[in-house]
Amino acid sequence: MRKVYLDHVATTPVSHEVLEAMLPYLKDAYGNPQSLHDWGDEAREAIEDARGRVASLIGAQPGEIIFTSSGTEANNFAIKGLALAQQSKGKHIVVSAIEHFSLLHSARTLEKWGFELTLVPVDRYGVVDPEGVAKSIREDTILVSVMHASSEVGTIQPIREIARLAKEAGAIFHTDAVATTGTIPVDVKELAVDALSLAGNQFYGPKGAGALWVKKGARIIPFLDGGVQEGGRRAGTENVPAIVGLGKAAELAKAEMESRTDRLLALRNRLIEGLPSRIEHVRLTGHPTQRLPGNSSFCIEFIEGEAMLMLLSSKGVAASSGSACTSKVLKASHVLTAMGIPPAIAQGSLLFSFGLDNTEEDVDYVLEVLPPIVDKLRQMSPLYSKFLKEERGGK
Amino acid sequence: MRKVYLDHVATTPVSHEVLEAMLPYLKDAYGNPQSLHDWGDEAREAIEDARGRVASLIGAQPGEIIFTSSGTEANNFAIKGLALAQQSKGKHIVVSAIEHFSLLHSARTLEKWGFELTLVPVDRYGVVDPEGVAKSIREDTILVSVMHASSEVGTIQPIREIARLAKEAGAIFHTDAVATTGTIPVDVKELAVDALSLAGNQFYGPKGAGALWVKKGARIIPFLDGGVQEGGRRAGTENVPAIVGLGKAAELAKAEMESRTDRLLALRNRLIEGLPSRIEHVRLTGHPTQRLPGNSSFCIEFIEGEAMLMLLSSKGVAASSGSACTSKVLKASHVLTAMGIPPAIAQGSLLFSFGLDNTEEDVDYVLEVLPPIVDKLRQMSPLYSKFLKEERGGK
Amino acid sequence: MPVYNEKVMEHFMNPRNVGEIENPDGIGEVGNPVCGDMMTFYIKVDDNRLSDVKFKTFGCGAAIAVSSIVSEMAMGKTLEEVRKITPALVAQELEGLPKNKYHCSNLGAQALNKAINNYLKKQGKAGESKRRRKDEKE
Amino acid sequence: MPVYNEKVMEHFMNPRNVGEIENPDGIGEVGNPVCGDMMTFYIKVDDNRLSDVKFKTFGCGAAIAVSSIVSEMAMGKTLEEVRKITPALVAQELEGLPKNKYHCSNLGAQALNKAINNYLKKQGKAGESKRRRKDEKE
Ligand SMILES: Cc1ncc(COP(=O)(O)O)c(C=O)c1O
Ligand SMILES: Cc1ncc(COP(=O)(O)O)c(C=O)c1O
Repeated sequence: MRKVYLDHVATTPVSHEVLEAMLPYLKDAYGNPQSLHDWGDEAREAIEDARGRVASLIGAQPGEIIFTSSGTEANNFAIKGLALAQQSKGKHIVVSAIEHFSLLHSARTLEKWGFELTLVPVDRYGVVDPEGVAKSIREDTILVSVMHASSEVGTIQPIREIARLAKEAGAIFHTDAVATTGTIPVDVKELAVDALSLAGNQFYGPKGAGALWVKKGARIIPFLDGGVQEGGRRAGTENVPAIVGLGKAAELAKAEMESRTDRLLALRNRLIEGLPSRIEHVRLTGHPTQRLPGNSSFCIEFIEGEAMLMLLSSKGVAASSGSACTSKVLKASHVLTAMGIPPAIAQGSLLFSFGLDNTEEDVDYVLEVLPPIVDKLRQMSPLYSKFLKEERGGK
Repeated sequence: MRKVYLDHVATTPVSHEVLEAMLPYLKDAYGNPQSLHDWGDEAREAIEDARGRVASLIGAQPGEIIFTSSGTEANNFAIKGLALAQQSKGKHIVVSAIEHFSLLHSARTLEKWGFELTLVPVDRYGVVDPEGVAKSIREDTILVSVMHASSEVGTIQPIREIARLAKEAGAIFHTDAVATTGTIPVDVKELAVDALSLAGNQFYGPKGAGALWVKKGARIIPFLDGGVQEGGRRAGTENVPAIVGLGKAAELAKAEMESRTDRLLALRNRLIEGLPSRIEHVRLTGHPTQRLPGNSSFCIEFIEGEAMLMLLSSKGVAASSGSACTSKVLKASHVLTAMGIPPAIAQGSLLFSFGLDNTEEDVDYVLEVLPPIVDKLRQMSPLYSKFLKEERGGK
Repeated sequence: MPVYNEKVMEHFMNPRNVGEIENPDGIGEVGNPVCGDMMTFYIKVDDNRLSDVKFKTFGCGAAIAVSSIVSEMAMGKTLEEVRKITPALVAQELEGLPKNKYHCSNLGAQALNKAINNYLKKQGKAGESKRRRKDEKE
Repeated sequence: MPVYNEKVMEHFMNPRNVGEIENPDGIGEVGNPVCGDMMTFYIKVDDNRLSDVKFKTFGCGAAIAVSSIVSEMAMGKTLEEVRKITPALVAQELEGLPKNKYHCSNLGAQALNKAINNYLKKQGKAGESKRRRKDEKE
């Protein structure tokens, strides 16, 4: 059976070159970067090299990069660390309603610690209105965080403008760029942000390495307490192989970004254009043009996402969904909800996310296997029969 | 030149079998365990397998294991998460004076959050007195944490007894078993603890995977907020390859523990017995018998640790030291200090930690190269010339 | 490690008794799309037995598998026997469900029960109206 | 990426002028083992120039390399020239030191200065006692 992986938002494969770069550090070069001997020197050199590569990808200084274990840790660190460092100035923070849970729930934890939180809404395309952010900012607002793009619906936010307004109002500005870094151009100076989260497993690096970039001079309270690794800002033995992999992935992403984007766009557009002619009652979610190159997210009406995923999986196709049933907590995606998509329709969420391993044939295969799946489930769906009866009745 | 790695406390190499077990998850099996398709199923199966192996190593239930990115994260999570979950009962915590910084500094952070902290002293062998712990416990003590063993001086603590006293007094008991798990028998039921930290890179697993064991029913507040991974207790995409590696390392450690201990003990004892006959004014630090099998830690009088490490390194030997000069913050090891070792002597700290890759020849090599190094530095040392003059004067 | 076991998967992939019954003796609808799952059961009753059971389900794999097995478990049974199909029995018949999907087995049993209630209510009414017609004749 | 550069390593591995001078003209001791490093410089002065410099150092690699280079920088210089050996110059001569080791370059310059002060103080006293002897003769 054909196997087609279209779930690159969940995680990308590790590219061959990245694994090759990592392997020495899983074998003989096993030293701890803090050690004072050859093994330590070798490991230290490797992570400083990687730091340079990651910095170069986002237009930053190497000394501003703090390696973390994941995007989730980078977001926890950013939100908690920046807020705690600023709390003498105020205790109000502003984040968008569609942030990743690692950011949103960190903000909720701050609420438990006595901070106040304002969520900024999005429009039906998932776009955060810069003026909406500006209006949310108060005298005591210390921190604003808006993601660079949502991996779920692909919408890219006008970060530069939001950052400018936030900073004019005297707040620190953080952006979660986990979904964008390594995929589209991310330059901290161009975006004019103060802090930025990224993660390697979103762009062909390994799981286990992310980073928080914090602008030189910005204060942050460490999240992981302990040793003096990462300039005293993030304790714990450095995950050398994963950091090396992240560095290599950053280097490759920088070199190949344009050609990658072209490939992804072609695939994504082929699907976005092909699907509506084969399946009725499909909506594209997210912004039609301001979206991640590999992202094609839909709501297929009258049926539910998990069931679609299972039937797709039986045909060898891997995708994802923001339906309530696919989430462990059985709630429909807060992103779709915030975009005003009615719950019954959000249940039909289906997300195909492309990567460099995909081909046009993969798209065509989806276009071939998905319609009968949708058909089968609609034949089973009481919502669909009601719809048909009403339609017939209406005519 | 001969290369001899005697810094296994810093990190162990990844064993060949462990790397073999990890590789598929760095290649084709790159799925995210949360995904609903074959790639996800495969990854989920792999981490649940690993969970079983880790649980089996420490006599726990798989559902009680929470994977983390490191020992440092496990300690931060334990101390902060357990204390925050109990704070309605009281705000006093008790930890030993020789805890690893990841634990000690987490406790210091709790102080900033309004908790009170009592440090329990150790004797000159680095042993925590159970009665000392019992005396520190107050009405409002909610949490006691004492490490299972110090990797720095090797002393193994009477955890079972300390845990019993702590729990009789109504406190939750956590132990940092990062230095012991996988090296000596660790059984959560025998130790009768409530929570326990461990890390794979201490026993031939990879960097990037540790675990916190929390006894079923014990409440803990998540440290990393976000998704519902690890039963909602630890967010972030699971580092599948590293977790698989940790699992394999646990399996191997369990199967080979006795034979490993025998080998390490033989090497360690050869050095501990051989050194004093070749170098004068050497002290063994830590407990003479209740100590980790691979640990031989000394203070070499009149000279400083970093200089010794550098000269050892020039002979191909990797070791470590707790001297002020080897620490980035230029403070002598708090462990040696807590044991009452005078600062000038603590400066001569030198730690050889053995692993499975070492041989008797390695020990003999150290016994051969270390004496001239010590000689050279003593010839340079004003403390040594003073000592010689006083000695001559005294005679 | 698939989320669902083979039995659940088999019912999901090949659900029995999908569809509607024209002029059913009872209809039971539970859930709503806002919560995630929605099931409609149709029954035909002959001689106090379910002579036909059909369903339509909007929902996840578990919801569909539960609907299928419930329809199978109920088919041909007396109303009293069907009343004894508890969520626990449904889950057991499916050889287990993931924890966060237990509620689907409730839905299946509930929908079927509702269909029976609906049948009994109609019966009652039918009985009444029959009686009324009888009365009128008398 | 070694902690120290090659120049530092070279001085650490082969420190110049290690030892003591018997009957030195000046001794300067700074630091103490509690803080980590301790240096003792011995100087011999001829004609206002350091005709010999020796040191003993207890401390880390940087402390030893600093002592070595300071002894080399000072050798043969006039007292005034030696006074101009600042910590910054020492670090520069070593082509850089890790940030947390800068203080070692201070120690080297300080110890040397102390040795000169000690020499001058003795000179003063010696001068005095010479003068006194002269006075006595007169
Ligand atoms: C926008 C965004 N932020 C943060 C994360 C968290 O990343 P991780 O689960 O790898 O820690 C993700 C994960 O996909 C993401 O898409
Ligand atoms: C006793 C103990 N606890 C915790 C840690 C922290 O481990 P890591 O630096 O790998 O996070 C160590 C590290 O060596 C340790 O020895």
